Amino acid sequence: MNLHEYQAKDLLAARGVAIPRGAVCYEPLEAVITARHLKSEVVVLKAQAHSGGRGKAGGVAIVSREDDIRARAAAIIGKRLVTRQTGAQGLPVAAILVEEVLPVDQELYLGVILDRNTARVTIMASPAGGMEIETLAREHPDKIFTVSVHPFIGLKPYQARGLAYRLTDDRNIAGEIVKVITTLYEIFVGYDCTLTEINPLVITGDRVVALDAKVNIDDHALFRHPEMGRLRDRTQEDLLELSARKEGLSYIKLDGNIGCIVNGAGLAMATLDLIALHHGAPANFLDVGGGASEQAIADAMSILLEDKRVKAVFINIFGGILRCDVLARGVIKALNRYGARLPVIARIEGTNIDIGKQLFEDSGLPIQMIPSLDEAAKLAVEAAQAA
Amino acid sequence: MNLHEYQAKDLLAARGVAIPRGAVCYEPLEAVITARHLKSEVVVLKAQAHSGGRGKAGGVAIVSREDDIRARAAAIIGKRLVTRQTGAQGLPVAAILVEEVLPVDQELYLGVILDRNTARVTIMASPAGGMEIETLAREHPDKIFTVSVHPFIGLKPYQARGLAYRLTDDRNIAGEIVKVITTLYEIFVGYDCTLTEINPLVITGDRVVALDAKVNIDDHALFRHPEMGRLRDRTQEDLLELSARKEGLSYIKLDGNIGCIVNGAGLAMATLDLIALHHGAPANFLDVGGGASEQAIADAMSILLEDKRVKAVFINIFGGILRCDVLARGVIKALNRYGARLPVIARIEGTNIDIGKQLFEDSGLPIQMIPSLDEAAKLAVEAAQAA
Amino acid sequence: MAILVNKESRVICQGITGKNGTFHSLACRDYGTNMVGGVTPGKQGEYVDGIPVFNTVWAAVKETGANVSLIFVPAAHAMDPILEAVDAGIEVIVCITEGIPPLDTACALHTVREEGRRLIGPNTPGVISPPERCKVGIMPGYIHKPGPVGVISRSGTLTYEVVDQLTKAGVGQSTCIGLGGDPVVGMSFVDVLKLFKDDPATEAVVLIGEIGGAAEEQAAKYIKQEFNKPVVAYIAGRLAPPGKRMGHAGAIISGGTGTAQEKIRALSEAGATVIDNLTQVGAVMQKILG
Amino acid sequence: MAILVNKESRVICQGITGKNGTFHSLACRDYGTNMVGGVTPGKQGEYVDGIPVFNTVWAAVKETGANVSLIFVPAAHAMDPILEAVDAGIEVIVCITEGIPPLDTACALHTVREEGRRLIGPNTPGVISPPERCKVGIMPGYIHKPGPVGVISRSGTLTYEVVDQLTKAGVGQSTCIGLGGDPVVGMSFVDVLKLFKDDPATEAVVLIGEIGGAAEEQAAKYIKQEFNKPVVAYIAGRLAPPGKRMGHAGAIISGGTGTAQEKIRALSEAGATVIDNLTQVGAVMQKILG
Repeated sequence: MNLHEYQAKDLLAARGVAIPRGAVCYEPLEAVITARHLKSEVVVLKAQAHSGGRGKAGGVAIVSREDDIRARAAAIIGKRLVTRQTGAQGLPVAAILVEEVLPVDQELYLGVILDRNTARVTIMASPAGGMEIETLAREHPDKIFTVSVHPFIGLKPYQARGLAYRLTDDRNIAGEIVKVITTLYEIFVGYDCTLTEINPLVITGDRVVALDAKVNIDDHALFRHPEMGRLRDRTQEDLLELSARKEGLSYIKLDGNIGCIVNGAGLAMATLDLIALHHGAPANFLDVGGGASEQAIADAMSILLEDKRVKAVFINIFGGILRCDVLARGVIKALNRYGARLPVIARIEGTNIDIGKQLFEDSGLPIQMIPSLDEAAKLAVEAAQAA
Repeated sequence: MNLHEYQAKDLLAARGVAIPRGAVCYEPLEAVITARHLKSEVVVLKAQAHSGGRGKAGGVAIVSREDDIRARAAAIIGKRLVTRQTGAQGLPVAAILVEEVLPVDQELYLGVILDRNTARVTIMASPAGGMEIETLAREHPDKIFTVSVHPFIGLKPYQARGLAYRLTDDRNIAGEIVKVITTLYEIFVGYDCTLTEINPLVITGDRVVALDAKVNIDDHALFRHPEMGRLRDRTQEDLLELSARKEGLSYIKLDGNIGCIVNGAGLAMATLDLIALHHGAPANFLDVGGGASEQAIADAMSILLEDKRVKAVFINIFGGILRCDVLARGVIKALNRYGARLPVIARIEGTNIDIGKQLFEDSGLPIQMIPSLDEAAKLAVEAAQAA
Repeated sequence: MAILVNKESRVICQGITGKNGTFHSLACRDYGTNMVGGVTPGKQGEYVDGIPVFNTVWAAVKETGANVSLIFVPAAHAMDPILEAVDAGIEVIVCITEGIPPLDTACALHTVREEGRRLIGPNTPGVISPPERCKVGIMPGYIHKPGPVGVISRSGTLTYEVVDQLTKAGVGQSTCIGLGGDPVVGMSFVDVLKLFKDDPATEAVVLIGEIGGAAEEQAAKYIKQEFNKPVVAYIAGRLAPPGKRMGHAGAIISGGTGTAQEKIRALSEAGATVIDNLTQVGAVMQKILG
Repeated sequence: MAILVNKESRVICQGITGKNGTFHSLACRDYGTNMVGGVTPGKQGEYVDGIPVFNTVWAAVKETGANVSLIFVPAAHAMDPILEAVDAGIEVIVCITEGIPPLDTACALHTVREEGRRLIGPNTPGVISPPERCKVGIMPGYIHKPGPVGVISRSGTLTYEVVDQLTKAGVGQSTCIGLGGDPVVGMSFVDVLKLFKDDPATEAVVLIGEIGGAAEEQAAKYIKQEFNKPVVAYIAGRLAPPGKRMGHAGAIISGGTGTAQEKIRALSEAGATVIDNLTQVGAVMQKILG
């Protein structure tokens, strides 16, 4: 789960990290008033949407006192922001962050991640802030300094100090950076984040200020941070993905026309790959998981049947914990409700396979059962193309 | 620093550990009223003093409704409690804890210490509570179960569970014990204790209740627990020891008549031993420490000169960080103020020894300087005996 | 011989009295696994279809000599039983639980490594050695067949698919291991490859990877430098869009790294036979073993 | 040769710009110690009488190749510099600071041991090797004299007293180590005895113990079983009343254990020459060495 920039900055500010003066605004008029109150020659308007690359996509505007701030704000608020990360449909922008623009002496980078290899929280710092960490890693790997945090000891002051003095020689600035690093780390472990990042952290005079901030929280740990769950902005997530998650399904919309139902994330990914290999295009990734109930299967099926883009349905199940009879009952339930308007190709295998097959046969529904996975995928592609 | 039983119980109760109903009472009448409110057939009156063995010393009284509670309370409150730990003068008792008496199914022992050998916090539990842990360790070492806590990981639930199921097979009781162990550990590390102990923890029906509790806090860590410092009961400490601590000195009153001033705890202990070897009796342990100032030395000297029991003063200094000239100035200052009524034997060695000697000689005070430590100790003993 | 578990393994189940714990403990025993006990605090003295239950892992180990543990406990408290197993001396810990917060796994894993134990998972189907009739996990036992191929995978049903193909092609398995689908897991491809290298029962290996992380690239490096048996590899997730988590917590492409293309290239260069079409894995392996 | 420190040791001081740090860094250098740098965050580029100052131990180690550190920092923050020294690769850490909360020391010590380093102290005068002209601590250098006797002690001035006696009796020292007066300290008597055992420069050892804890009893056990050089021992605190802390945080008799009598008996039984009269230590050692 991602937080908006303003939410991330609120977390930082509440812990004493300096952020630019400003406010989040939901109406163009609010932006005008906020800008006036800031008494700043220049202010910045930043679209609040869960995507990087907002600047290049027109989601960030630097405006001066003389500009028509209301018009500039209106050009962002209420529109959809299309960046290279969002796909063609973009993301809705309900609010902008209006902030003072500060003189910048130096732009720094600070980020905290969980390193999969070492299984340790790792803090990254760079004196070359402002560009994305991936670009930085590619172009200036020598300018990224890291410390690895012992999982039980936690971040020690000397580690934060060690990083700070790689970024500056100034004792006071270093002291400020130590505080920011410590805070960013505390937010990371305190809220089970997958990423906390300040980019850039700027040195302006004798202060350091977080100009932008990212806080992404691991969904698996939200149960112990209910207050963070309440910060979730559902407008930034796909409706179908949301409703699937409510049913305990894992669903991701793709651009094709073959609806897929698979159990297990790995097999689901492999199924997409197999469809592509046969020159088909999957409409979705859908993992019903190991312990899905008949109702969850019916819900999964319904999601596909409601999707106007879907021209054929491909069911690929290797029953383990999930029994094939449970699967068959769920599929039949949904098809009976929505009507069998689409070709359905099913390849089922594993636990209770015989009962599952029998249920399909007895249902009288036009479900094609194909034992060979390869054949089944080929057939699904052909069915979708024929439709 | 030690807490009173009622203070230790307050800490436990605030964290959800059950303690007997009751209240601390400063007047016999208060005890009567409290006992009445408890609506208990039998109540216990417990002297609040920093010593073990209160029961055997008459500091604990079990009284019934019919007894003259006021008289029983008056026999404890305001008196001095002499136990085998307090020395002949005993400790003042300003208050008693008046508590209900509970039916006891089983008495357990729980204690937390820092094990010097492993440098780990160690939790001790025993199904044979009620007796002192030293007795238990001597008589039933097989009935003491311990777990050692990783300093960075902290106490894990499975460890507390492991101990709890050595004490009981009952799932609910075990769950309660786990909570008590966890709380006792949290108090230990949360307040930098040297000991936290519940003895006995009793099983009474389906509850576990802390009948007695001890919390001793490390003086070196009090700086980070100012709220605990405020719980210190100075009436339980020797006045001279208190005033010495205020000056940064380490002073302990002993029963003899030779006042000692030494730098360094080890040398100070060795000096006492040396005096004893020559059949003398030291009046005190006094370590002026490594970095003592002239004033601190003068204060230390004053403490001895004010002590009516002291018949001779023995100064044993091996100057390292503490310079002999600083020492000499401090001693001279105090002697000039109080008058040289006592024989003073000085053995000084180390940094700036020559200046120190010269200062003593020039002072005109009757200070005997003896270069040999053995000789000096012998002379101090003789001087005290002659007085 | 087999790696990690065998017919001598003495297996307990932490959480045996829960629904999943009971079901799979019995399924493992049915397959042939030497299930010697289970742990549920407060239930010592009870039995699960003849399997004795203990209050603590410590007690279970003392009474049964257990050295392998299968963990089914809620994700919110999964760190504790892993640490308990380590403390009690368990050598191989198989954690089925999914949805454990990764920072908890990271903490537990630190202790596991420090004490020189093995953690399989979390979020894994477990490990099975058909020649030893030993299954410690939730995979359907009947699709397996004893034989010379080691299988390592980050995914559950995808592994079953591959195992099923192998078995139908007449190719049996020595040991099959699910590493687990989380971003942080105990054993890595390299850890398992090292064991397969020294395992006389294993003649070839199927490696089933997926997008996210760099575990496959590290495996490729190890295969190139040290591994001396044929490897057939398949990587799932070529169609996955960057930034989207594909079901598995681990399966996410971030910042241009962790793509299927990179992994396929690395494995190919290392000499592995990388298969594009999942359905061909069994046939290819059959051919390699001749 | 000497143990722990020698003329090759490259020593830094953490807290060098503080009053004590500066004074003792220069005193060590005057004695002959190879003081290569100091650490005070924010003061990199400055010099303390020619000794370069660095922001971090990491930077100091990188620039100077330091392998020994002398720590003077306030007790409230002393855990951090110890961990920093370990992280930067320092092998021998001498922590002079007194009054560190014991739980902090216990935490730092865990990491020191895990990484295989040596911590002397805290609350120690430090370590000195007269034959190597290397002093890392606050003891007065001039009372020492090169020679064959190793000295181990839990106490500061008591050590000076004994060293002074040895020197005046014409008996020099190989290495003198203060273990520190806190209840939890880095090196123990046994740790140092093991080093003395293998040190050809050490022919005999003076062991100066005191009440509290069981370190002397453990030393006795080791001496009995493994140590092969003469040991002269002295135990301070025979008059100490139980339950009273005798200055040192470590010097407290609790629950009838840690008494001088127990320690004296254990050491005597182990074959050490236990001296009752402190002032005789020098003379006895002189006699033993003949």
